[in-house]
Amino acid sequence: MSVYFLCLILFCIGLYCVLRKRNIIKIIIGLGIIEYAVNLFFVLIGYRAGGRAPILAKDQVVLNMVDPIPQALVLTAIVIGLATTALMVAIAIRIYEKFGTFDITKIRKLRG
Amino acid sequence: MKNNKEPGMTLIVKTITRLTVGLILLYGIYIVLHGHISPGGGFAGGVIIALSFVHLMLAFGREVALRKLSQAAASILESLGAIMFLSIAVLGFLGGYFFLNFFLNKGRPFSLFSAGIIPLCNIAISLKVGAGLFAIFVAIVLFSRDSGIPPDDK
Amino acid sequence: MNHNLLPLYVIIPLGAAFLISLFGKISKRICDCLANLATFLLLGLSLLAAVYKPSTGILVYKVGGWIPPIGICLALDGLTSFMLVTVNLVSFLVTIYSISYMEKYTDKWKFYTLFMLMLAGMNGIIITGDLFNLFVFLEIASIASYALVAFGTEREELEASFKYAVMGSVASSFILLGIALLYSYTSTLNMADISRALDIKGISPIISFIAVLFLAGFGLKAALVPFHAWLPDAHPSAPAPISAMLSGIFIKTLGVYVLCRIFFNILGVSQNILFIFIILGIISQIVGAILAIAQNDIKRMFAYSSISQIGYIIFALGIGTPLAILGGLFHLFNHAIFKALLFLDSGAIEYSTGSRNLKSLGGLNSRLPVTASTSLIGSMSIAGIPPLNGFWSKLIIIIAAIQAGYFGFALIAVLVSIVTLAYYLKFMGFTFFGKLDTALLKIKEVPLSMKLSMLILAIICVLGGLLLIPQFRPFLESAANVLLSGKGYAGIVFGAVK
Amino acid sequence: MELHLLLLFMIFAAVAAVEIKDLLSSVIAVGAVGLGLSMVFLVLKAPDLAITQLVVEILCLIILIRATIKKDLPLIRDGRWFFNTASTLVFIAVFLFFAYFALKELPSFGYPIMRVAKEYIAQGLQKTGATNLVASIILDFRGYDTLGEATVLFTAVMGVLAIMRRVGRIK
Repeated sequence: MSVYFLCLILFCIGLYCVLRKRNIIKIIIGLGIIEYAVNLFFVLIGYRAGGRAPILAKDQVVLNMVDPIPQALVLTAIVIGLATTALMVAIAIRIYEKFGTFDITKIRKLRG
Repeated sequence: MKNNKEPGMTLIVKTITRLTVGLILLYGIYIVLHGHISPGGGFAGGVIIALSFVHLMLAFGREVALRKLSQAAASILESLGAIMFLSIAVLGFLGGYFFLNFFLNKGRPFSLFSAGIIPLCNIAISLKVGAGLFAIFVAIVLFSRDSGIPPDDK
Repeated sequence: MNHNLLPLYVIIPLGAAFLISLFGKISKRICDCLANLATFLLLGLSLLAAVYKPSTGILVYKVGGWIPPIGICLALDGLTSFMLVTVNLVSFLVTIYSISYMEKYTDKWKFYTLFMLMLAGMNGIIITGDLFNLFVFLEIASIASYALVAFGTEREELEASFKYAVMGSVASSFILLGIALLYSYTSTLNMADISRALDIKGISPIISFIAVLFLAGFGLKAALVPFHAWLPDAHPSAPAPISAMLSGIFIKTLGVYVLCRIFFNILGVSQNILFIFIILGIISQIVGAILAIAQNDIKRMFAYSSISQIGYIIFALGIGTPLAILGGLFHLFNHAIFKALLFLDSGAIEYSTGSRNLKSLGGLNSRLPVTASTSLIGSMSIAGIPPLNGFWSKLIIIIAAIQAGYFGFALIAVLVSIVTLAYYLKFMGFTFFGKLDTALLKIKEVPLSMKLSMLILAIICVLGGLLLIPQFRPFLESAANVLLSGKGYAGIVFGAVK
Repeated sequence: MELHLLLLFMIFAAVAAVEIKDLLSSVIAVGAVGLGLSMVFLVLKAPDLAITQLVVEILCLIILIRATIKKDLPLIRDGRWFFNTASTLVFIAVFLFFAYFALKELPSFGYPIMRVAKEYIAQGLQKTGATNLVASIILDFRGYDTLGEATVLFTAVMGVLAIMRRVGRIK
């Protein structure tokens, strides 16, 4: 329970960064933190106390394994996060080229 | 980029890169091929393969890296990987279902050639991920190099 | 209709996207042919799905041959086939339009690749029966749309795209967090199975929390009013075919359809949730309409109008009676058609005059006869002038609101409709009537492919009311029935698996 | 215990990443969050994720460093700075408050229900032949998801290539 809550605090730090920071790179960083927090939450809910990694070994009976589904899903989510970050960095670089700044208040003024 | 005559970083970095880059590539391939029996798989392996080329590019400059794998080739490889993965999925129709693991004999567990379509999918994914991420990196770096954005400040 | 056809809705656009990325560089004709062929096939398949209904009302396809809670399943029921027809009809006409329009941009093959990926994402969302799979396809569609909004790579487009990408990513994180909570609570990802597991567990605070997360996430994608800030920047910045896709079907698939599916069929609707829908719908209607009047940029005006019309749909779904849901879905279909038409018209105006500012246009009636007449049909239809299709759906929604006892809200809906008429009259007046500017004397009508798709959309606008006659009505009714069946969805899906 | 420590480390690094003025330091701090996450995955018995997170983090870091410029940010405090920050913090506090009640309903940490997962563990090896159960899920039981995931990456590559075009319109 306390672990879940710490994870949500991480989520909120990312949210605060996205909502309040005026710099494009900072916003991308905030989104990254949000993604980390959600991925972490997904893996946390699949953890089983004293469990083993979901990889079978020879001559061993399966007794107590952590839930493999969240791990498979988070693998997908990590790649999705990477894709989003790459795309946003590309947009940010183009914005810097056109406006000469990373500051969104200035960008808004320049747009007129 | 201190001296324009010789692109890339210093001699120390280049020598170490020359030693390690092959190993990194090999490790990536190992991770891909053993994806179904040990941790890892197509994505992790593909990213490592892409990183080995990125490593080459950071150390030696873009000409050397792009001679090994040009952007157009990366783009084509990526599309090929995507089509390969989709065709493996569509081949499942042979057994009646989309995405069916259509190998009847799944092989002996714990050996390299087992688990039906899973290793094949891993190879297709790694091709796609490796080539795709390298293409992204090249696009971003080439752009910032040419258009006056300081790419890095050393 | 054979159930083996179900994966094709995703395989065709994906295959087309990969092939275009491989061969499209060689010649523009190849991408035109491939893209149009793919959307044409998809349109045919979705009409097939709408005409040949299975006797049980639902088709379930087990991907990989795994039984649903273990594997992923695809489900085709009345609502699915309704959405498939809407999406693929609009996208087919938009690809025809793009043949000429996208000549103005460089690298057409990248456009078509992203377009097909976005279409694959939308079709995947509609047809899937698995919650996480829905999220994955939602991300495909979203990422493709972020890139397409910035396709012109000019200042405003990049800025709009960045804003859209940030808000879209936050929405996706909320959705993923909701899915994680739901997975932990029910230990399954199949939508029907979740619905059944929730029935067993009963009501608890966590369901409300998940509902709020989903409402925020999908509400952001649907641009309901407290979450609408990205839409007026993003939709006008995109190339005209993409504006038509985004406003016409994208916000409906990612927003309205998924909201309906999740709230009606999985979480179950209560009176509170329906009332939240009504309030959000009414606020969206009013805010969208008021902001639209003040605009001088054609596409921006249409974008605000989309917010207002999405408000109508959500309002109708919130009323929750059979008639209201029928009207809401009918309005969804109609709005897809006429908003796509209007955005394509705005693209045609921009194509020939190079401007989309109302102040600098005027008197185009004589120079662009086809664009002018189709715009007239589209504007009158969205404003609700009989006998065009928009009139019928708005009429049904208002009647349903009165029947359900929401007199005040019905009055607001009527007033908003009048405001809608006002700003579309402003658009028509400033653009097509009045004095022709001397600078615009030499302009010519747009090429054939653009005219063709605008004309077809206008004809559908005129004939749209026919969907209400008894021969065609099952198309809408079967879609409404899916929502009305509520949590019976689980039983229907599992009944079809055996 | 080590889990709590790692989480606190991640939170600390995240606060640093958000509040540091220098962009390069900020990016490096976010790298620390990612590495912490990778270690947490290892503690939580998810080696596949740990490997993937590690390599993805490195790539993300390289791309982000490429995008940053070494310039201090002016801290803009317009008239409504205090009001906006306060409202954001209130919003977050409300969110956490409701989240607390929702989290109490979840199965307690370390004891998931695993209704469907049991079937995967029981049948995975026999039905798919892969000893790595995560691989058997992502590529066989839920292979369709992975097709989507690969497509997401493909979409991002196409999107980056499209955005990085030097000329958008033919004049």
